[in-house]
Amino acid sequence: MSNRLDSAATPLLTVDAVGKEFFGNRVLEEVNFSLYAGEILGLVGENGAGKSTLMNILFGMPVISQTGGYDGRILIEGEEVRFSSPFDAIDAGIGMVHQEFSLLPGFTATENILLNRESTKYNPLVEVFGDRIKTLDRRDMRRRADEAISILGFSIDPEALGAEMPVGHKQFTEIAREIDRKSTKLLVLDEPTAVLAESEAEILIKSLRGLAERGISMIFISHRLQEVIDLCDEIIILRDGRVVKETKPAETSIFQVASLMVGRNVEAVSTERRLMEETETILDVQNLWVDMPGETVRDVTFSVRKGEIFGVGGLAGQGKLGIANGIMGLFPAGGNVTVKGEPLRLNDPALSLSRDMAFVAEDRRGVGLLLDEPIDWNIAFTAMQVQDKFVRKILGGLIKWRDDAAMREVALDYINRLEIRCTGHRQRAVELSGGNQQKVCLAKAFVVGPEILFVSEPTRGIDIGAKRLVLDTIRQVNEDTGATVIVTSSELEELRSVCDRIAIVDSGRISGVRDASRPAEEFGVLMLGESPSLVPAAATIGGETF
Amino acid sequence: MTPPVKNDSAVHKFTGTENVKHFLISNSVPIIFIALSAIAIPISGFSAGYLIQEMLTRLARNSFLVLSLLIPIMAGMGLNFGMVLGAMAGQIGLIFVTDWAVVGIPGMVLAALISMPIAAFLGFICGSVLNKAKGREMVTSYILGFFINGIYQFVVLYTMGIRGLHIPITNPQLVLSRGFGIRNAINLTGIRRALDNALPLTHNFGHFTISIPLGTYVTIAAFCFFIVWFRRTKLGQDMRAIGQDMAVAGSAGIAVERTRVIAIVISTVLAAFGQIIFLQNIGTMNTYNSHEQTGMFSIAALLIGGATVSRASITNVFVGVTLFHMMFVVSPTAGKELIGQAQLGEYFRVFVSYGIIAVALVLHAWKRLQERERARRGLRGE
Amino acid sequence: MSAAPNLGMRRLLIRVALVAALVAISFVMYDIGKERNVLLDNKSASIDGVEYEALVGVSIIVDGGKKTGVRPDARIAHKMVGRTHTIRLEISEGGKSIERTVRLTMNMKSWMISLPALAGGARDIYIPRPAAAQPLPPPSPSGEPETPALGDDGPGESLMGI
Amino acid sequence: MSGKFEKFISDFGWPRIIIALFLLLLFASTPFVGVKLDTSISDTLVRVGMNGVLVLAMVPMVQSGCGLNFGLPLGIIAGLLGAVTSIQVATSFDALYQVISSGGSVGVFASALSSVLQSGARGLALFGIALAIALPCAAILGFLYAQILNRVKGEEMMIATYVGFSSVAVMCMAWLLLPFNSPVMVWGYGGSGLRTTISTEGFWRHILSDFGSIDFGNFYFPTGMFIFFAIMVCIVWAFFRTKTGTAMTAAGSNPEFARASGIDVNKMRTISVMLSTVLGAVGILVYEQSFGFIQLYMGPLYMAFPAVAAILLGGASVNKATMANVIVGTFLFQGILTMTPSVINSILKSDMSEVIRIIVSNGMILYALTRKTRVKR
Repeated sequence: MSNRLDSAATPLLTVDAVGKEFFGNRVLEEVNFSLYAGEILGLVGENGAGKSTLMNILFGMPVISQTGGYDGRILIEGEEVRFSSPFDAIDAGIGMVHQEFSLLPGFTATENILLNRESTKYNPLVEVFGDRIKTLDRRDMRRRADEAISILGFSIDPEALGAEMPVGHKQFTEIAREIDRKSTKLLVLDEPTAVLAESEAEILIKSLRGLAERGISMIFISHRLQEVIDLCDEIIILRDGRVVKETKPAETSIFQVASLMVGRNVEAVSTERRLMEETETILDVQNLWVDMPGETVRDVTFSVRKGEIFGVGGLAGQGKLGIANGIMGLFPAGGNVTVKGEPLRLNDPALSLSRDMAFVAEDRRGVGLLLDEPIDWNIAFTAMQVQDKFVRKILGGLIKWRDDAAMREVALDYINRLEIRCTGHRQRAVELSGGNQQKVCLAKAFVVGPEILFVSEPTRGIDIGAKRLVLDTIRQVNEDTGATVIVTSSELEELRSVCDRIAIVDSGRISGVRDASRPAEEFGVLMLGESPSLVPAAATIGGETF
Repeated sequence: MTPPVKNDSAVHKFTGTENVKHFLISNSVPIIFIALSAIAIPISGFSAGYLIQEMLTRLARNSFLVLSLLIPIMAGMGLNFGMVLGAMAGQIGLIFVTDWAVVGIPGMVLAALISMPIAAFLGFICGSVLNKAKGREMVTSYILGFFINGIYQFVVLYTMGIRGLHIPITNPQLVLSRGFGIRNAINLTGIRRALDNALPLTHNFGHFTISIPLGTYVTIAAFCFFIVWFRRTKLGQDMRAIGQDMAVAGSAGIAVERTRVIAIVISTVLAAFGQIIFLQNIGTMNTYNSHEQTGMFSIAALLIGGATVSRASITNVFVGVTLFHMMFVVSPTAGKELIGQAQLGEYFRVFVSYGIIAVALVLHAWKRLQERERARRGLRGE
Repeated sequence: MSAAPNLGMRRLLIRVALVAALVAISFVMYDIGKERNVLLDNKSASIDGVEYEALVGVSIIVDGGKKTGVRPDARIAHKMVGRTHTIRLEISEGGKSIERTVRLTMNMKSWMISLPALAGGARDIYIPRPAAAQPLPPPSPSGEPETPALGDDGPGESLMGI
Repeated sequence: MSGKFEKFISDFGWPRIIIALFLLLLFASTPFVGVKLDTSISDTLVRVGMNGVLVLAMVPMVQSGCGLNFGLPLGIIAGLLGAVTSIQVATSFDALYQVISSGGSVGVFASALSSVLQSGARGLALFGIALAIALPCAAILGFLYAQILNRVKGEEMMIATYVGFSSVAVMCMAWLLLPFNSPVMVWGYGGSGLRTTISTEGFWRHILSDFGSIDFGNFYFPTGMFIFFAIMVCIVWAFFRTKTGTAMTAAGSNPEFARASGIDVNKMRTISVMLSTVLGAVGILVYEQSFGFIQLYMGPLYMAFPAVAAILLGGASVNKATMANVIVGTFLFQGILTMTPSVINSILKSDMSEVIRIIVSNGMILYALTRKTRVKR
């Protein structure tokens, strides 16, 4: 199927020693691979492994050029190209199908497929007012749409409106749009099957294979390893920005790919594993569902012991972040949650906060901070609102006067305790670096003096140095105050280095809870939603026997 | 080649009752106004002939202006409160034409030709300002209307007519007694009803005769064809795309900002022509007031016709103008009959004009909030 | 819209031509639509040395309009739109009638047509309009406020008139 | 030194500096154009006092993220209702006083009130009554207005404008129908429905302005009104230093943050709208006691725009406003409003000032609307 063998043909795409650095944070390093016409390349890797950055480079996204460009070379059919905008990439024949749909709800499938490439009829006014005055040739547009749909092999009603299409059809319409673009030689698909049902995914795989036979080569990014193995000619496994392995489906197995994706030698810093004695349960969750966009929790049951650091891991979009948000009442949720023995009514943020729970949100700039206000406001705010701290009661509590002096004091206290680099307690949060902003969010939670502390994605978008400090602070608080901490993170290594037990969430359910000391591969398998039976009895993985 | 697989999930068809319910909801506003007029007409005691004649003249007078609102709505820029700019340009054209005493249809065409570059320029300014205030187009165009009105008054009230200055207005009836600045009330004798009487058609139904301003209706029909044709051009399609989702249109390579400016320029120029047709029907122009009301009454009329901030059709225009002006004619007398206060009817119709816009804006914003809610839930694949 | 260079040039020419056409149209419109208040004078006048007597019992029809009598030494004003017009003189006694087409030029400043000269077939029938006797302005609508009615604070008060 | 100067410029903002210099120029040029400096200063101060509270009414809604309150006429209507009712009360109790003095017996409360109304404290009592009626009306109207605004987040300003306009139109009908019969207010011939402008002479005219006013030569300083304005500013300033005030500021600055900290964002917005409407009611009463007339019917229609322009001129943005913005903005805006007619007209011999006012005030609002509201880095 792949014409890799006839070495005479120059590869359609060659990626030669490509690397990328974001503000001193090495994201991609020495990536090499080549792709021939009509070949499908599978690209797999954990979140943050650099997949999307690689695609952004390939597609000439402005975010790359704005942050200092990339090193290394990209060759299309042998000559080097440097795309300054997505339109250059499109002209060079690269089509991109993003995960979130870019369809116009009010346009029919035909109009969506031919967006900005509609076939038009000439009329004399064009000489005066330019080409855009040409009238649309609906019949020809319908013909082109039918042709693209037939190539796809999945019959979509060309007159159906974007908004009324079932999810699967939307995905196919987007692909049809790229196919209609005559110049498309390389199609990049970013998790196309993530939202599809099993049956639709199979149909998509079949039609993609049909496309390959017509000479269109593809880069297929997916977390469903089974699909990658079935469809792709080549598989590239990325980890921490480096190509860890380039294999063919025949030479490998799902299990091996998963372990390579996840299995990373743990940094030496993981402290000795302390033995958690069986203390009483402080938080018990039964059949929790949370309606959070992109992070739906369907049915989660787990319990957390007092004083424990409990980790929640899993791939993006599987629902791990939904748990903390649901319990804190920020998104519509249901099921029964008992805190310190008493049931907690959900969907009421104030009530959750009043039950001595605190939450460091994953979306720092969006939810975690008042960017326009100074640091002391940010740190003292939640405590003030929930526990009337930093407030002087006047006229017997009728008026609660904001005590700026107390706020300044607590802010300065946490500034040196957490080493927040800033020009003073009145500096606005927006002017702080990512790491310092996260420390302010942590301080905001610590001030409440919670018994249960939820921390989501503590180290996202922070430089390496600050990551270590943030994790140590969390462990420090747990040891000093005995507070139970629930850390949600997509960085498996961090969870293993900080937590006592880790629960893995896959497609809205907990696929398993393991002690943090278990080998990384075990978590990898849980993450990928493969049934544990896949783990061969005595397989050797990366030198460790099971 | 793998044979195309017939997919099973047929798209959900609307059942009968749902269709009727949908129709009622989306046209709730016109239905209310039909009911309102049905009550008010008998009370007001106007004869059928008078009402029909009144409606015909007012339809001719206002339709062009209301139609000029369609294009910005199609491009997703909401109700173009900045159409006042076009009205001002039209009035400047009329001032020159009256000064030069050019009469009849040639006078109107000349006024239109003079106002076209002015309206295009003002439309360009309005478009670029709106591009800076994305998401807040309507309030910005509203305030821009006042701002440009200030400049318009500066130009018309203080520069026109001064001997030395570049804008020579010699006709004494136009200039204020103090030697410069244009009078507030100008008599457009030259082009009064020029277009209306271009193709005079009177028809008598038994006991009353109706004169139909055919010339204007032909112009309006031409404008409707232009809109229908324009919707089928590539530019029209681009505007529809931008109206739906600017980000998606932009990523497909459509020049979003440029297209939005073009939409506003077209709408402003057409508003200028509309104002000329409007004033030739009325016969007199008050230089400093008549353009202010045009924006608000046209938008109120369009909304009464069942249009919304994001979707408007030609039928909405005609239904809206008829219902709005029916209410406008009938309510003062109905008010007098009911409570003996003609003034009450006057204020009632002002309330209805403002009220309908407020209601339409609230409904639009509320529905959009809910759609975003439902879309988010839909995305989760419930 | 990446038009090839020559296509661009062609388009540019067409657009310039269009703008020129628009300007031309506006001039034509001005020309056709210009309304002039022409005075028809029935006093004895001497043009180029030739003496023309005032006509007695004459009535005029302009462009087939209605007939109006002009007494000798009297003068009537008539609105004329556009350039060319036909003036028909009918003298009651003697039944003589003369018809003549008159072309008003664009930039004629002040013109008054001397009927006797017209009747006498003179070549130049225009005599300077007496500066003093400006035609009285058409009655301006009564009661319009001298200075514009600007609301105290708001940009405009009147809401009723549409 | 220059660093500090730059900081002052960037804080104060270029538009404000340009207009401040323009205003200074106007004041400086008064002697040359035959305009008396002291009268113009006192005119400006009077107008600052008159409009101050109306501009202050903008702050709560801007802070809570509801945007500029183009629906101010709603508050103004409540104020007018209070003003008109207070005059009605005065007339009926005066009539009652005639009855008492001619020996008729009347309830204790009624006679006490009517006697108070005859005494020196008549003005203050009536102003008090006007406030007492206006505030609850404003609170109720504000509450209903808030329910609408909470359903249309993101498009508040345009909807506020037209809710304000339609409520003014409704009140026009109400003025015709409400059963007021005090001869001072009712149309002469018809006998039903209120006049368009009603003089507050003999009721509470200049009640605040004349209190301890300094008046020598033709310089008049309405100390009472400024004290009242200062009190209102302190109240609002204090409110924003309380716990609820802080929560409201957070709700405006980042609603998601506020929600995550257990704040009911909608409740905060409702409080801010009610506060804004109440301040609007108080503001119009202050305005009318100094202006001397109550303007009904279409009077309040465009009253929101000068207040919005003033606070923006003071440096407020669409989601942040401070007391300094109110004071600086009112002074600058009213300064221009009073100075341009006298100075410019005498220079150019024409009434150009009206046009300049329209251009400056709407220009300011446009400038603010086209500013990106992303967080200033």
